[in-house]
Amino acid sequence: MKIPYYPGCTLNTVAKGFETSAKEAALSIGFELAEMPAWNCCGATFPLTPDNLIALSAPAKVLSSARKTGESLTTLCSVCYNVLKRTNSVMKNDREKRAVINGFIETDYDGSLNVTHFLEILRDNIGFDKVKAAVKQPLTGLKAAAYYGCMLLRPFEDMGIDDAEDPVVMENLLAALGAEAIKSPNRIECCGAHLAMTNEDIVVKLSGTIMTSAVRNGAELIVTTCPLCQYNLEKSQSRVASDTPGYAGIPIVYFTQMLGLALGQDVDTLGFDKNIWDARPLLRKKGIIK
Amino acid sequence: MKIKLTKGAIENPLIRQLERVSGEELKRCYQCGKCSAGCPVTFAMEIPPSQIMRFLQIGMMDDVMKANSMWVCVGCLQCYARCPQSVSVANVLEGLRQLHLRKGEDREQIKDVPFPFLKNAPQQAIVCGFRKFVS
Amino acid sequence: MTAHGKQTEYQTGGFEPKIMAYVCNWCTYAGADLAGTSRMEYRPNVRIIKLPCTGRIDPLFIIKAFENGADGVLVSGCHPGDCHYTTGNYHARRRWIGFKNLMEFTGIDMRRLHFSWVSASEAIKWVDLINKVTDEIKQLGPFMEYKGLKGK
Amino acid sequence: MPRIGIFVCQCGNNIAATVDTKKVAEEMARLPGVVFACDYKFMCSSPGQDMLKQAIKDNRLDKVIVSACSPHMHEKTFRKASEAAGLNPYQCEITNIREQCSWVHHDKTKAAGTAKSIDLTRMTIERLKKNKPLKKINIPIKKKALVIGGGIAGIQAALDIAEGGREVILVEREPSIGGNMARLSETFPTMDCSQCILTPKMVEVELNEKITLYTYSEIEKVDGYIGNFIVQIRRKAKYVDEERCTGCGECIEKCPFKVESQFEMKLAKRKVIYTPFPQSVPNVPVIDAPNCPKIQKDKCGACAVVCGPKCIDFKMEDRIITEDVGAIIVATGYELMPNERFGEYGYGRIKDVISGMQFERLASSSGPTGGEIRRPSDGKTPASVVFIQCAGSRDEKKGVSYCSKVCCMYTAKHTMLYHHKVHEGQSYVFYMDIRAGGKRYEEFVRRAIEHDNAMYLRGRVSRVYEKDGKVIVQGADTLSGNQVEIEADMVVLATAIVSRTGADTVAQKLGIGYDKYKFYNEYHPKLKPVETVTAGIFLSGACMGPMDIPDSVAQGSAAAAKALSLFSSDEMMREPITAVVNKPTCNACWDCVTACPYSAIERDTVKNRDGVVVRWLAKVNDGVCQGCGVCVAACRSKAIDLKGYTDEQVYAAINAF
Ligand SMILES: Cc1cc2nc3c(=O)[nH]c(=O)nc-3n(C[C@H](O)[C@H](O)[C@H](O)COP(=O)(O)OP(=O)(O)OC[C@H]3O[C@@H](n4cnc5c(N)ncnc54)[C@H](O)[C@@H]3O)c2cc1C
Ligand SMILES: Cc1cc2nc3c(=O)[nH]c(=O)nc-3n(C[C@H](O)[C@H](O)[C@H](O)COP(=O)(O)OP(=O)(O)OC[C@H]3O[C@@H](n4cnc5c(N)ncnc54)[C@H](O)[C@@H]3O)c2cc1C
Ligand code: SF4
Ligand code: SF4
Ligand code: SF4
Ligand code: SF4
Ligand code: SF4
Ligand code: SF4
Ligand code: SF4
Ligand code: SF4
Repeated sequence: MKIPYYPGCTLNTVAKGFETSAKEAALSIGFELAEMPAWNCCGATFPLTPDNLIALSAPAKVLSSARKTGESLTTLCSVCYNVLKRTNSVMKNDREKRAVINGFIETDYDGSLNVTHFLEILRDNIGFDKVKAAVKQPLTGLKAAAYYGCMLLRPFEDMGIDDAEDPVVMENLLAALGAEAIKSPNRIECCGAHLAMTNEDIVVKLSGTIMTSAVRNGAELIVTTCPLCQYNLEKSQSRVASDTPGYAGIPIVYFTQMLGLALGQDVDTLGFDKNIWDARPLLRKKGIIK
Repeated sequence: MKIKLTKGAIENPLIRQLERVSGEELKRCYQCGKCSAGCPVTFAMEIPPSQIMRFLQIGMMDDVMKANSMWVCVGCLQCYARCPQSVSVANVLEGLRQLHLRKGEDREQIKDVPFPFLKNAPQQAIVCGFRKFVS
Repeated sequence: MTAHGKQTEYQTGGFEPKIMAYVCNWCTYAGADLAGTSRMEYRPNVRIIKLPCTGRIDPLFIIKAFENGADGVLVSGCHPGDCHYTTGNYHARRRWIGFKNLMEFTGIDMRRLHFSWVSASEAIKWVDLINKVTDEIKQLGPFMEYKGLKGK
Repeated sequence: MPRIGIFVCQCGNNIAATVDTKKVAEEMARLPGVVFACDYKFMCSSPGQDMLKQAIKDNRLDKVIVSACSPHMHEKTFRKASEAAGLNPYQCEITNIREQCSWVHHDKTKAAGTAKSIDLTRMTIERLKKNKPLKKINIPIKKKALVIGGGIAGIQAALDIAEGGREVILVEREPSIGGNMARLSETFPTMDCSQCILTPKMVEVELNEKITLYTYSEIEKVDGYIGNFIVQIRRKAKYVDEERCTGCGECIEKCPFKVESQFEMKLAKRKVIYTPFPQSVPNVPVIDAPNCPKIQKDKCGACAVVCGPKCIDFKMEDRIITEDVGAIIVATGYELMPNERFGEYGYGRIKDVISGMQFERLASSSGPTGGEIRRPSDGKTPASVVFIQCAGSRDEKKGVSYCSKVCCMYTAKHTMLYHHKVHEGQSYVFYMDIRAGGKRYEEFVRRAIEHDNAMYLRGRVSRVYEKDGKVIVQGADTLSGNQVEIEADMVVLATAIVSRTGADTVAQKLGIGYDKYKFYNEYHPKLKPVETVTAGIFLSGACMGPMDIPDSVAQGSAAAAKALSLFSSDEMMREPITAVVNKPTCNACWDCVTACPYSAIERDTVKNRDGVVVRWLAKVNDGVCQGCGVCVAACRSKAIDLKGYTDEQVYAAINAF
């Protein structure tokens, strides 16, 4: 089975490990993430002012071209997911805007694509029980905290992937992979997002809360779905460590990396080396990898 | 501070424009403060989210336009997610940014963005940052 | 009809329309009474028929009024949600939707037909309404299409 | 030919100033059927009425018209006078030539006023020609009331009616009466102990001979109309013979199984055979059948063994009984919104986040902690408690848009109770507005703040989460403009008050209206606050919307007074303005049935001699019909008409336009 897939700008470059691990993992449960033929950047942020239709034309173009070859489109990155899914709902529900945007990009897209996140594919199409059955290397003994951030969950009306205040999808996945899922209360809070460009202090503070809270709740590793979250958390590690007594840092990995590992992929193909903070020593200590 | 309220000030055309641009009806905010309570960057804002709403309700557009609030908002939508009145302060703040940007008043000069950031950060951060700070 | 002819005599302003008003007993009739007790003044062209509720109004009443020489017809009752009989005026409203088509079909200019809500306390609204409706129908001139239909 | 008399009133100068009344009379005298016409200075005066009566007799009039003021003013007067002179009162009609003519057309030449008065009177004459004599409707009244719901509102209503000397049936769904008030610890604004003031009333209900109490029962079906309701009541199987049970409680003692107690808001367990609380009325246990292994799979039976009088019967079944009553009072009260709906407050996930009602149980001396404030997670006395008001109320997005009205007050009460019991503790209250509009209510809240050390913070809470055994509350204090964070030991949510689950089904059975929140609608929010659109059915208490105890009691008494005033006569008279079906033309399309706002039209059958149904047709229930005429306009076969406003009458008036 082939599942049409939109990589987005980041997965093709700095977050390569995210993509390769996902593709490999998909193969081991029997389907292929097939990159859509021609795509452009989604714009990386959904315009919050409803009159800003120009900003919707990029994601609409992605959707429109994906629709030409299929009925669904899946993403890995939370931000792409957010932008594409919200744009899609505008294209589906707002006749006037749809007309204008289609005019800009010279198509007649109607919002009929089904935009999903890879997590949804795993949960709803494959089923976590099947994932569990396919596990070759259970992540036994690993205390992993899921970090959701904002874009996967909010606004709930549009995203609806899970309960916006108490999501469980990643915890359930981690549990299926054999890990001990740690719930930290701050897992739905923002990492600082694009403020990385201008206000590093804020990013350090926000990311710091997320990481220290996970550690306090017993986590040994944080699992994310977004390259920007991953970047912000990792980048803040050293400053947080110097501000927080007793905090020594924690690896931040993509959920697909853990998935790939559990499904028995070679650890070297999963891009752990691309993460700033290497998770491999921990995994070795836990006996998950050699 | 004493604020002199007049009908003219309350009906500031720029504020009406903001309502159009943001798509948010400022009057719906009943000042419960839940947005300020949950916003992760309230601590860094010169005017916290609920007060932004209040200032705009009483016509204090100048103060709002000068404050850093719109630039430190991370767009996390926590304010909207929990607002009992379904007001999106995030939209209002983006509207305020747009009012600046559409006049060409950029928050950030591309040349000032540190090179290591451009080199290492995920593309999405750069694209998003430019969209939020540069016209 | 005698009075119709005579009534036009006292006014020098030319055509004086005759307007039939179907009103409900509880809201509009009482509102019109209030205009009276408050000694407000309005155009004398309207003749009221009181019904318990606008929901009692059969669309045929309206056609019959035109047949009998009305130049305009007004229907008024309680505001939505205020109906004395809880939902009678909703029924009336729903009925009008279908009725509109019928009216157009029978060749009655919809501008001769007015619907309004006047509550028991809205004397001023009643006065303004009658004046407005009278003036508008005056502008339209007499309704000739149905004259002579009666008695057939 | 009818013999019609016309009486044109001058009303002193009120009419005569702009209407030539003499001319009106003269013009009318010319119309066929009019045998008498005059004008007169004051028709409603005694001489005026006498003149009317005399004229009726002298001229053998069979129909009369008084062209005078609004019928809302003197219709009754002149109909009475006509009746005195031997006419059927409905052969007297009024033309309104004052409020709708002389007073609004100030033309001094009298031309406009006179012309309009002539038109209007003529229209009335033609209408009157078609009038039929009508008879007021007599409805016999069964002087017995049914009260549905045994909370404080229903208890009050039942007691008042019984004291008024009438019989009452009180139907309560739960095994005991008492309702939500039975759960409360102490009550604002006077801080009396809820049980202490409620229990005597509950006992009174049990002892009062006029009151028949059916607990563990529900309304199955309601038929009939004011004065004559027929009610079917389902008496759910208690598996305990109420008559024989002595209330010794041995059975409860011996029952080996426990489940969560609804009464204790899940803070404690109860046995499978149980009374909801120790002071239950009646003090007869019931078996919670779905949880009893004996009933489910014939295992156990311990209770039956120990019961001295042998009143336990595992084979007992529901029974339906029928009662005839003249009035019904609905007092089914309220529920609380599920707090789980607000993920940000963590209720259901964080043990030490509780609801206001749970706090009542903690504070109640008969509650699971004996009145000590101890938090659920570890039983420790909380050193700090955060109260969050408007949890679910005034929240259009995830909750309800209305204000629950009592929670500002009970939160203030909670801070006091907490301070009285935990002197060193600190309470915090997040509020949006303090709604304390009632006698001594504002003073009560001030007392909480000034004497009982409650720290009030104006703002909402955005998130509650656990950290190191504490409950972290993240809120805002909008008055200082800051975000605030409190490390609390316990959080109490002032949960929104909502209507009972299934309130709509009950309303449909009764034929009463409800709003979009399923609270029952009063007939008029100000002037008929305990009546419903269905005559003979009254409301009281929180089933109409959030309400505190004083209001619930006042309404219980008000509804009782309404029932008693209905019972004060043997029958009631109603205006005969009702719909009537013309049997031959009705084709049973039921358009009228769906249109009628009062469910006054029934589907009736015609049977042949062998009792076989030969056809269906609509039948109007005179007791229920309010005379709106909606059905008449709805009927496409013109098979239903409204007495007093028949098609014939209306068309006659139109034709005389
Ligand atoms: C936490 C909290 C604290 C409060 N504290 C105070 C206070 O201090 N002072 C104060 O004045 N008010 C207080 N109140 C308000 C008070 O509880 C209500 O005013 C009062 O209980 C309303 O009484 P009621 O009889 O209308 O309704 P309820 O108490 O709800 O009684 C309704 C009864 O009807 C029964 N019933 C429901 N449906 C049916 C049916 N279909 N058939 C048969 N029976 C049915 C129910 O079982 C129940 O027994 C408080 C409320 C809350 C939530
Ligand atoms: C500005 C204002 C606006 C309001 N608007 C609203 C509103 O919109 N909606 C609403 O629901 N409520 C409103 N109210 C409240 C409303 O006015 C009262 O609820 C209501 O009038 C109370 O009626 P009452 O019969 O108890 O008292 P009152 O109206 O005061 O009637 C008492 C009567 O008793 C007579 N009386 C007094 N003493 C004696 C005596 N010793 N012997 C004989 N007769 C005596 C008085 O002359 C008076 O006629 C408003 C109140 C105010 C002040
Ligand atoms: S949460 Fe909504 S209503 Fe409350 S202060 Fe913020 S914007 Fe206003
Ligand atoms: S979107 Fe902006 S204002 Fe709203 S909570 Fe997030 S950071 Fe605060
Ligand atoms: S009957 Fe009416 S119009 Fe005639 S005198 Fe009496 S009040 Fe005036
Ligand atoms: S039979 Fe049922 S109610 Fe009786 S003791 Fe056993 S479990 Fe309890
Ligand atoms: S043991 Fe028998 S008599 Fe005693 S309470 Fe139980 S059922 Fe009633
Ligand atoms: S009574 Fe107070 S706490 Fe309750 S909903 Fe109203 S304002 Fe909120
Ligand atoms: S007149 Fe009104 S209340 Fe009576 S039966 Fe007809 S619709 Fe029902
Ligand atoms: S609408 Fe007319 S025809 Fe139909 S059931 Fe009613 S009375 Fe009979």
